[in-house]
Amino acid sequence: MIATDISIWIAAFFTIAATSYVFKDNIIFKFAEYTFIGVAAGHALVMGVENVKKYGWSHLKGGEIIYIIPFIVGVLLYFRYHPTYYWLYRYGIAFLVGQGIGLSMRGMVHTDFIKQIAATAGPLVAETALGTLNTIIIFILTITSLTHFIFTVKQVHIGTMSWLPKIGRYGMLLAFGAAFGNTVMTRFSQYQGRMLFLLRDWLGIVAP
Amino acid sequence: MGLEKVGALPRWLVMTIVVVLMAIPLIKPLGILPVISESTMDYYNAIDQLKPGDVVLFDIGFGSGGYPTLGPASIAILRHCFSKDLKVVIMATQQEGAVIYPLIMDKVKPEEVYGAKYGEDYVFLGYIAGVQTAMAAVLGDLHSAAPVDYTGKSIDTLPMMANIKNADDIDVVAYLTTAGEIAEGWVYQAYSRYKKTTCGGWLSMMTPSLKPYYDTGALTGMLDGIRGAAEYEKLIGEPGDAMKTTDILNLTQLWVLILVILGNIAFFAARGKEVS
Amino acid sequence: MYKREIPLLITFLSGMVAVLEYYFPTDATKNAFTVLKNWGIVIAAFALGFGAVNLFIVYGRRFRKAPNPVDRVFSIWLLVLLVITALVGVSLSSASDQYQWIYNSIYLPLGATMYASLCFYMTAGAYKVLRAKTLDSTLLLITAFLVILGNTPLSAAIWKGFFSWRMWIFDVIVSGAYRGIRIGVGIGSIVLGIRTLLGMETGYLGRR
Amino acid sequence: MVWLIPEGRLTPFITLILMWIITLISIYYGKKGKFSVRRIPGLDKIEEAVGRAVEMGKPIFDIIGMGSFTSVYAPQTVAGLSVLGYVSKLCAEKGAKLIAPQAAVDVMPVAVEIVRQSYAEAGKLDELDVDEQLPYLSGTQFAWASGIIGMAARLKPAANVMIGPFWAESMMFAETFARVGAYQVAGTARLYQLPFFAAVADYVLIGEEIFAADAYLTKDPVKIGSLFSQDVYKLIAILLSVIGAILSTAGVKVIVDVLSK
Repeated sequence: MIATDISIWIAAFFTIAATSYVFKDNIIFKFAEYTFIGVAAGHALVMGVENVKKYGWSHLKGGEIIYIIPFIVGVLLYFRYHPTYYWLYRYGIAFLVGQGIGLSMRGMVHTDFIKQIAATAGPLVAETALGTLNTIIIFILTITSLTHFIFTVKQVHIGTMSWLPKIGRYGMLLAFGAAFGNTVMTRFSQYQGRMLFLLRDWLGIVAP
Repeated sequence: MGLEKVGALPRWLVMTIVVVLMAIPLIKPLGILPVISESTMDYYNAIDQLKPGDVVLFDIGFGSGGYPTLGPASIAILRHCFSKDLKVVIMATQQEGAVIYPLIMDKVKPEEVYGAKYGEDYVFLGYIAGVQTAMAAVLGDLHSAAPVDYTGKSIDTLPMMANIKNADDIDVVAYLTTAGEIAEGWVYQAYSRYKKTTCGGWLSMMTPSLKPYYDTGALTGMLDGIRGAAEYEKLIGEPGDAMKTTDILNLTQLWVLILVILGNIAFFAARGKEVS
Repeated sequence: MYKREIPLLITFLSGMVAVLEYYFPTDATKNAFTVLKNWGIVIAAFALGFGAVNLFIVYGRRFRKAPNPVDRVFSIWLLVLLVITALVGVSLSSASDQYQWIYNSIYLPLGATMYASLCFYMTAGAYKVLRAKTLDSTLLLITAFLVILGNTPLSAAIWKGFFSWRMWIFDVIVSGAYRGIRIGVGIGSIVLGIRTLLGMETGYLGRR
Repeated sequence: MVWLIPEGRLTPFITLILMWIITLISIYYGKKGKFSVRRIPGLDKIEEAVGRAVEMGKPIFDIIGMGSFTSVYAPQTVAGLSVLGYVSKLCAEKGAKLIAPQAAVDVMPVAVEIVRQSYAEAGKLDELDVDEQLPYLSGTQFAWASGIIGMAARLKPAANVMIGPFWAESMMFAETFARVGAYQVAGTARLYQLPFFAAVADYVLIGEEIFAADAYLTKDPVKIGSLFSQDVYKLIAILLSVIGAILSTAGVKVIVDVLSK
């Protein structure tokens, strides 16, 4: 049974409009894109205001006066657009960039470096023959793809050694093929979700 | 040698066939059940082995872009949690998470289906800005990081939050996201910093670059896009939109394979002609 | 002094506190970091408004100066939507039904469909461009083909081997190659992080 | 607990300290010109692309993506600008027509300056028409993508170089330029977009190769020094893995144990 809710009709219009650029770039799509940008920026603003209220103001109201500092630094961010006092914006950005790097760097050395080496440095022999073969292939691909990214040590790329980065490159291309296959599935499954919306929620052809 | 004409189908026809192939299985479902992969099983087991009253921190780390695939996955995971009488603390590290939450809860219906009450069995903290800063803050000291829930009501008025103060009171961290920064962020904060059992789900295009975390045990479970979502729906025995969407993959992906074959036949036929 | 050196010092200190709290989680470092994390949320919330301000600057100018009238109408439409979304969100809160109505009718369909329609591009790409031209593209094509095949439940129903091939490609080739890539990316991010915390990489301060 | 360091964080802590020290030493010696970056094959392919544009008398595109200097992907935009400098120098010398559409308001003036400098050094400044060759298309993703696709379909370029940060629009670029028959050299460090470039481009620079190209072209000592330190860590990772695997297979788990301290 076809939808009667105006919200569903508007959503259907925008779903079709957002698909139209694929067939031919047109003004309806341009309208959809400008609408998307406006609403998205408005939503970010709303989330910003609510977060400041929920996580800043509630502390201040609770008597924690020290939370006035993030308020001041937060307001200073907007001096970015000021012709002469633009540099005041740097205090907030510096704090966010520093904290962001600190939070990821501290864990990254553990999960992206140490643990990955520990996994590769494990035994090459597994219970089954296939398991052993797989472990050896994983080991070779990890080592060779690493050699591919060595740029200042020339010996790795000369003579017989140069086979290592070559194998590494082939391994990565095979892996990118798998990633490409999964990306095809990602984009299709996203649009198929929209097709489900159009045929079920909008036109009512498909049973709920 | 008219074989190269095989590669000359007009562009609009190729795309229109895609639309048609998407509609057919929706009207007449093929109903082929997906095979369960190990990573989805691990995600499921991480939650299934919890006892009633255990706490799950669930992060809605996606927005409209991920909704068609990760929406159904969230519904399946939350249904699983409520069916086991777990306490669920929901938060959002992606801006749109705050407005995705009601869409998910309309489908899960915790009150009607599972008798779960807001404030006693589940709570929604809303969107918290700062990505990894938000994760580290909530895990470090939840009441200080998020003193109020998404409606602005103080956390202390919610009974369940009395004994959920920080990471030590959380048993499993489960998240779904479309952003690499969020997927990696939970590995660095929930697993590396606070040693939590962490399960991550994302779009399948992200799986290759995040699989090393699952392989080395940083992530206990992993949901690989719509495939993972459909498998999870099958595991909890409640077929939903993920299974319907996966059903369509059968025709559209085969059409892509046919096109790759036709394209290459035409390519080699044309090259054969040039050579001779 | 306070234009560059103090912001760089803030970057270094806020990064260091995060690293210290990870390796020396004493009560002192934890309590200090808790306050800084909560500040970080507030400052990040303030930064959410940048998008809206940028749009007002760019599209405000385009509305005044753009030669073709369509651009001007779309520019003003974008800003009007931004303001409406922000007003409804801030005054009635993002948890209100009216705000949810705006999201369900406009933002959700556009955000969900805009990127999903790339599946049509990928179809055209697979047909017109995915060729076994060079060794590189042939390798990539092999795994892409097998993964797409393995991703469809129908193929697994016909012969379980398609599914186990697809899983083998992911469990061995993807795991091996991407472990090397992940180590490389990890190392790159850590070194870039060290340079940024020490003030050798200052792009984020903005150029003036 | 070892001096307050929790279980399993001693090795990461020592590793991080060593990384700070080795990185600083490498940058110090980098400034003394002790290291050099090898010329990655990608740069030869770019030279081939410019040669093809000259032969066919058709333009060559150079797209550096829509990233800005304040985004977390700024290093990739900087790498794209270095390659733009290289491509514009080759175009000025060999007389190929360069088209470099722009998307980021803060990056555009820097790009124009780089191209103008290359043409000035080759004494061909009069041949450069900045408005036509470096147009500002748009800051919004799909308007930027459809703008470039329109130009590509109209101009039918002989070649296309895409180095920098790219998002979902990478698929649209790669597919359109391939369909128009352009010889493509593409590279990005955003992992999710690499499969498209690898599938469609004639040559792909994988991930950090774009930073190696940047360091090679600019000869920047800090970049070369830090690239050397990264190579040291990769070699350490390889050595530990190889020795560890051999010992573990023989039943001696010392490396794995130390790494999990």
